[in-house]
Amino acid sequence: MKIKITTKELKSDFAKEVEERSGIDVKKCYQCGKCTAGCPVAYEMDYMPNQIIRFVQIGARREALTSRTIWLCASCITCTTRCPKEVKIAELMDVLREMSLEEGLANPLEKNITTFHEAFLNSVKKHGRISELWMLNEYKMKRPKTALQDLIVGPQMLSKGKLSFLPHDIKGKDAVKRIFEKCK
Amino acid sequence: MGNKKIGVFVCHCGTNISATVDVEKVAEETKKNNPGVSYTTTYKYMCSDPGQKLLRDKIKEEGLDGVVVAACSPKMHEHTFRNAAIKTGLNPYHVEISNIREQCSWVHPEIPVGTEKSTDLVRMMTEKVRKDKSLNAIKVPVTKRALVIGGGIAGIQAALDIADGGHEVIMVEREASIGGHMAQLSETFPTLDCSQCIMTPKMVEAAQNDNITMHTWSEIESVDGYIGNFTVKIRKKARSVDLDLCTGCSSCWQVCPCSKIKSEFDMGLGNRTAIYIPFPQAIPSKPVIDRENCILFKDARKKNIKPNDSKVCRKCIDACPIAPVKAIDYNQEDEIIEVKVGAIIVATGYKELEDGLYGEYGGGKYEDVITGLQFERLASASGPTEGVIKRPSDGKEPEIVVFIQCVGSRDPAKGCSYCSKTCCMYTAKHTMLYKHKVHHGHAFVFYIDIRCAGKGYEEFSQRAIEEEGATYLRGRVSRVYKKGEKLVVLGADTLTGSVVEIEADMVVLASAMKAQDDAMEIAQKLSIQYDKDKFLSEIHPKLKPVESSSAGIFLAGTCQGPKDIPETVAQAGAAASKVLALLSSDELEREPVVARVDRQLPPVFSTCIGCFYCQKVCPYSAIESEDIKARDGSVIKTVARVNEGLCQGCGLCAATCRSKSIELDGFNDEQIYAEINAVEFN
Amino acid sequence: MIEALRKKAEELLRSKTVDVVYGYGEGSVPERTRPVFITKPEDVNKLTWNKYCVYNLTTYLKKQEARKLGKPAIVVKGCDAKTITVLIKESQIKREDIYIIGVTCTGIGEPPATKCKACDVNTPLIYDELIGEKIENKEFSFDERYAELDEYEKLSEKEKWDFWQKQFAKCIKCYACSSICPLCFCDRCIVDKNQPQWIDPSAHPRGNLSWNVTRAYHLAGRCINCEECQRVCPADIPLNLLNKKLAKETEKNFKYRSGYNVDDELAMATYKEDDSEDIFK
Amino acid sequence: MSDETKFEPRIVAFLCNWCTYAGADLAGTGRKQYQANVRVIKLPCTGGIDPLFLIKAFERGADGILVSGCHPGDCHYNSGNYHARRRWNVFRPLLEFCGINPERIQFSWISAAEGGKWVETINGVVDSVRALGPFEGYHKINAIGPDASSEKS
Amino acid sequence: MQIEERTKIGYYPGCAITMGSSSEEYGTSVLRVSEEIGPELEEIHDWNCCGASSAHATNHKLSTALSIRNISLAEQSGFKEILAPCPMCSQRLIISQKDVADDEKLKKDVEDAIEMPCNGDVKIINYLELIKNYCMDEIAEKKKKTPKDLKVACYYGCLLLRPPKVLKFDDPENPTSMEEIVEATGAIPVDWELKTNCCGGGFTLSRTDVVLKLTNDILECAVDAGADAIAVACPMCHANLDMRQKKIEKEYNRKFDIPVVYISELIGLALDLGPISLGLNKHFIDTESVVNAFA
Repeated sequence: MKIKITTKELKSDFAKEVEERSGIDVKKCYQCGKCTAGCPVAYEMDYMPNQIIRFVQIGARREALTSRTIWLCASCITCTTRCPKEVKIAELMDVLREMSLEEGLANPLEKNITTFHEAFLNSVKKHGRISELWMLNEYKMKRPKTALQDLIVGPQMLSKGKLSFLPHDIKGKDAVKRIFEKCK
Repeated sequence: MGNKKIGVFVCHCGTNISATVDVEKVAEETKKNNPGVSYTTTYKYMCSDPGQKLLRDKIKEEGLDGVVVAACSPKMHEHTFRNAAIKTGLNPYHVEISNIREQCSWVHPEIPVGTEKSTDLVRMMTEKVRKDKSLNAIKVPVTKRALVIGGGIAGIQAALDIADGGHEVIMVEREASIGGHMAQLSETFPTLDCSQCIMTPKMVEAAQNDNITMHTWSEIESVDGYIGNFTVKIRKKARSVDLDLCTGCSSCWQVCPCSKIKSEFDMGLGNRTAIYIPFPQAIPSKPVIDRENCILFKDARKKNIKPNDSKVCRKCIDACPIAPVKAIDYNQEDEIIEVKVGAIIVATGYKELEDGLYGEYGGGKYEDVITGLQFERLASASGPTEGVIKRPSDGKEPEIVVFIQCVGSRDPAKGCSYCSKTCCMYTAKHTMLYKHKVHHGHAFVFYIDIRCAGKGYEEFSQRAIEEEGATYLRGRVSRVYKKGEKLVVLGADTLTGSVVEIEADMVVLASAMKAQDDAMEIAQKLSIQYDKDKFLSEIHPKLKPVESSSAGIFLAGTCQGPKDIPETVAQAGAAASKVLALLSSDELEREPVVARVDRQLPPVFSTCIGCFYCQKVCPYSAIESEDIKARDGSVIKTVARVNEGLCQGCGLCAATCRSKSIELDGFNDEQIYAEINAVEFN
Repeated sequence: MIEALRKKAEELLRSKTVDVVYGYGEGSVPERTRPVFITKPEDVNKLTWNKYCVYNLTTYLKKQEARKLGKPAIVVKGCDAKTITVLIKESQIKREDIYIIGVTCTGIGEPPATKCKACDVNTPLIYDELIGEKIENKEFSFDERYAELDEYEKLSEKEKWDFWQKQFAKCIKCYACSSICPLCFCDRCIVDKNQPQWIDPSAHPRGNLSWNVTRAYHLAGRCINCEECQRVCPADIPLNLLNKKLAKETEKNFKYRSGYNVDDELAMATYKEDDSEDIFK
Repeated sequence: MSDETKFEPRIVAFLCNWCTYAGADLAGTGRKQYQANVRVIKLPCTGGIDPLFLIKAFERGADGILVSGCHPGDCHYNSGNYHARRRWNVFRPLLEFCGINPERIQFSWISAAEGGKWVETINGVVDSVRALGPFEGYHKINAIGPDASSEKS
Repeated sequence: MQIEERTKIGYYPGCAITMGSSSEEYGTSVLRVSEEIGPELEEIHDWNCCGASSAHATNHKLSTALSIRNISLAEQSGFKEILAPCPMCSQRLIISQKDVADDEKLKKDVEDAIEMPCNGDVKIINYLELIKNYCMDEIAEKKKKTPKDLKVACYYGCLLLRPPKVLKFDDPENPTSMEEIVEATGAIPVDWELKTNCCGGGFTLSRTDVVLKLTNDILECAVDAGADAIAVACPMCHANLDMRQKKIEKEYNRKFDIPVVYISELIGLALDLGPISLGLNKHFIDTESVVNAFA
């Protein structure tokens, strides 16, 4: 990877943008790596969590926003909990995901994850609550390769009455829909 | 002493010795096989209070007149056990240490091997003890005056502390003014207070202190003598200005036509005249003529005439208002003065690495690649730009400044393996000074590690990053090259694994602190040691950090190794307190390990035949000749004699003497013979 | 030449310039000479000079008996004269306290002594009066000077050891070597020191090795190669080989030749920072 | 020492107090292991080592000797090691001339900071002397005549 | 302990634990236990999904608005406290409440989106807090059964504890609340190391592989510590440990067969409430051993 810094390119300051959106002072991070050390999913990531912060620090926008790491973050917040410099790393990941989606940079390799979020929110948008079966349905349609994954669990859930065929519509579902509209 | 009663005490040192040496067996074998050994024991920690008590008790109870302690290196506790012996009335030089820890138990893991070697080592020492003689400490008088070499912050602090303690101090500074590097700095970390604001008062204080005699523009010519009694020759270089007459009125340097000489004080970023004071706050604030560059002196050299006979330019002397005798004397010559002092503090400071070493950063080729000290001058309100950050090439305000750390530090390939210790902090400071002066500017710092150990230091460097917004990139810069008006810096950020290329306006190198070019010369003049990097060596890195390898000579400041101002001041204070302790007594006691020329009954008088090889090899001129005279005053024989005060006990004379008429107390012939004789391999 | 010598001796004695003249006298047979000490001008005819004048008379400068005779004039060949330079350097005599009668020499002994083969001091380098026609001193190369060592240096380690053990085995510790040596002037030789006894005084191989090595080492940078030790050794031990070996090393390592220049610093009492480091690790 | 394979060389080391002795201490502090065949005799300076000491050590049965001090320029006494260097520069060839293998007398400069070099040097001396085998020539002459350790005083 | 407030606790079940959802037994047992020992829970009218990970991972404002709508509804109903047994919900509600409190603009935007004001004075509590604050005496009082030598590994997961500075519940590295409750039921909490580790949570569908690895570590640790059962207070944790357990066993070739029970179910068993009324029949891993321990 190559990062080029010239007087011109300094004008778009990625770090500042992230800081403004998140209220998180990424400059504080001194790259000790404790976040990475405690991250349960780090082993699956393309960049370590501390590297993602590093990208933000030095303005490597593309590297940060196209990383798989931001999607693989499970939001367990272990990193934030233990960070010696009180950098809210997990919360930073939320902001980066948001920016990544906005800019259409979400890494296609983690499409499963983004699709799941999409399906989940679509369900909420439609019904006000999650209708697990329909949400699942949408997700599996969009990610057909995962269809067979839960072949055993699914029917068992049904048989235990754990998946309702009826969507849980709430009365204020229109209000919820408006929330979605206003929060675009 | 016929048959000594020798006691052998074998230390377990916890398990440091006993884990790999069967200490009981060592004691047992020693008792069994050494007829003179009347008592042996082992103890967990001989150096502990109970251990020492055991030693004292047994010396008394058993009537021991010789002791071997088999324990750690004599460098650790020889002193301890000899002192314990003194308390019992036993002369301490009947106590010897057998080193069975550093040179046995710690290096030989197998018990039988370690035990056998220990037994041998103890036997050798036992035999030496058998031949040990009582020695008495030598008393030498103390000259109650100190010499401080170097007039930087270390020298000034040390001189002030000693002067405040009531003793005379002679300070020697080779530059025209005291102040050293600290006077060049703009602000100091971690408080960002102005360096000159805290330095100048100290300089004035030193100048005004009645106990301090200052010799600027002077160097040490030679040092002779020993602790308490040094004789020092000082070369007062020809200043061409009479310090007594000169009032520092500035008339002379204002008229000097040679105004384009690069100022050393401004690190070449500003100019000075040929007759000049290095900086406005100089002390003494009286000028010196730079004879290399002055056109009058150039002319005199060319014509091979006395300078005063040259008529090329006499503007300064004409401008000098002092009458009838002018304060300027072109014909002034170097003067050598001799002073006697009891103690010496070496505070000769450091030198900033010259940028020629790094060809990859331009090797001094690019005007806008500057060193740390140059940046200090740029940022200093009294500097060539009056504190405005302008790049040297075109005076433009730099928008992107790249700071490169570890230039000449941690770089074994360039012959500098150590860490210069201050650069992390001063670079952080530089980024702050820069950002304070150029608000929209961007500071990038390439570092390997950020080492900011010190009170408030970590917070300071984090502040540079968090509050001042300096961008730190982890990696060394590989190359700096010019591209148009810009300097392209090729670096890396290993934290992200990326190559970083920055088009900078100015590059600041955090150049290493190096030993002074002539550090070895001063070390040789003082007979003190220096390390691989030519920094002067302390005698013990932990327990004797300000003592040099020569008694009575102490170290302060960066001549001993890179350090920052607080550390330097602390060390200077420590050195001063050592000097004060030394000067507080009228006479000194020193180890009686000195050489001795034998004396015999007439008609031999001495087996010395007076060939004086000893005198020729003695590094301390401690050998004198003595005429042995008959009653009528006629000389029967001329023989050698040792001056105890000068002898340092190296034994060179003894080994050179063919007839073995000269021996070293504590390591005399019989003692060494006994030790070798006891080697007895089986 | 003899006449010139006698005349000078007489003149010196008469003028009381010196009290005694150390010189060579005729021996019991023509092939021998003996040292004579002339104190009266009328005795100067006892002095002689021929190719059998092998002794290095300077050795008497250390002898109390001779010293008692007063200020000496001393007859020296070029080789012997070097001794005086060393003795001056080593504070044993003062230059002004002796009168040096140098004799030019083209070789002594029959057959000629080894030292004469590469002699570069046919005319002494130091003297007050020169007797005989001045001879232009020759120059020899380093290799020529030490040529006699070649055959021994070529030996294998074991051959060397065996050779010297055989030689030292013959030593009877008579100390003739040190008695005759003009530079063995210690009042008490190291071998006579018994507290401690560094060198075993009895004649057996161990003590003999230590003695002979030490004797040679004590002459390192000092021996002027008069070969007197070897000449007087009753056991015919080639002692001068050891001396010569040390002279070679001293010259090789320190560019120093003993007795040639009174201004040179004594090799073993000085050093140079760039002395050879080869044997140090 | 009848069995050749079991030959353990006997080394006496004469060390200066300031550099090599301290270097050997440093090796200990760093727990650097080395062969135990060495017996150390400490003197203030290598300049104070008389060749007689070496001869005596051989008489006492040493198979090899090490003399070690400060690096040139670093002598605690300024020039002691320079004088020592001169001494050994002539003494070693003399012994060699007498048929003593020069590997049996080794010299080194080891500073107080060179614990590692001490270990290497000692192991080197021990190994090279081991390769030479016992100093039988000297042992043999030691065996003849009175006991070398007998003392008159 | 304020009696009058007992009756006033708003109940926010969230999607996962309502009837007909994947973790309905949690909701069932929570309600059943509160029927028995209080405090009285009243479901918040017309609550909506908090948006969970999917919202906060992709749209902070949306996430906040969805959560705050529920808080505002509760405020309007006059609740002073909300119980959100699902830690995902409780965490989201608490964080959102804090976010709007800290950010005026966000508050305005959110109020605008949900078309309701938000005061922010309702306290959101998780189920462990509820029990610890209101029920410890009652459990002791009304406890009917004591399990025989039932060793339980209390598993907290992430959401109950983190971020600690916001949630301010228990010690984030070594929590003990659940152990205290388990002890109150008469079971024996085991000391084990991974009680605050992440199970992979919402990745159960999208990155099942990650979940399987993380849960395998957790199961191994619990079993190796000698646990007979794992107690949880989170539907996601439960889903991953219970529903995925067979798959984990297959993937990592180790048989665990360890029941994973909700803390509410354990309390219910101690109170001698019927296993079926507590939903214990809904588990994938048979809970009979736990039920029998209380026999």
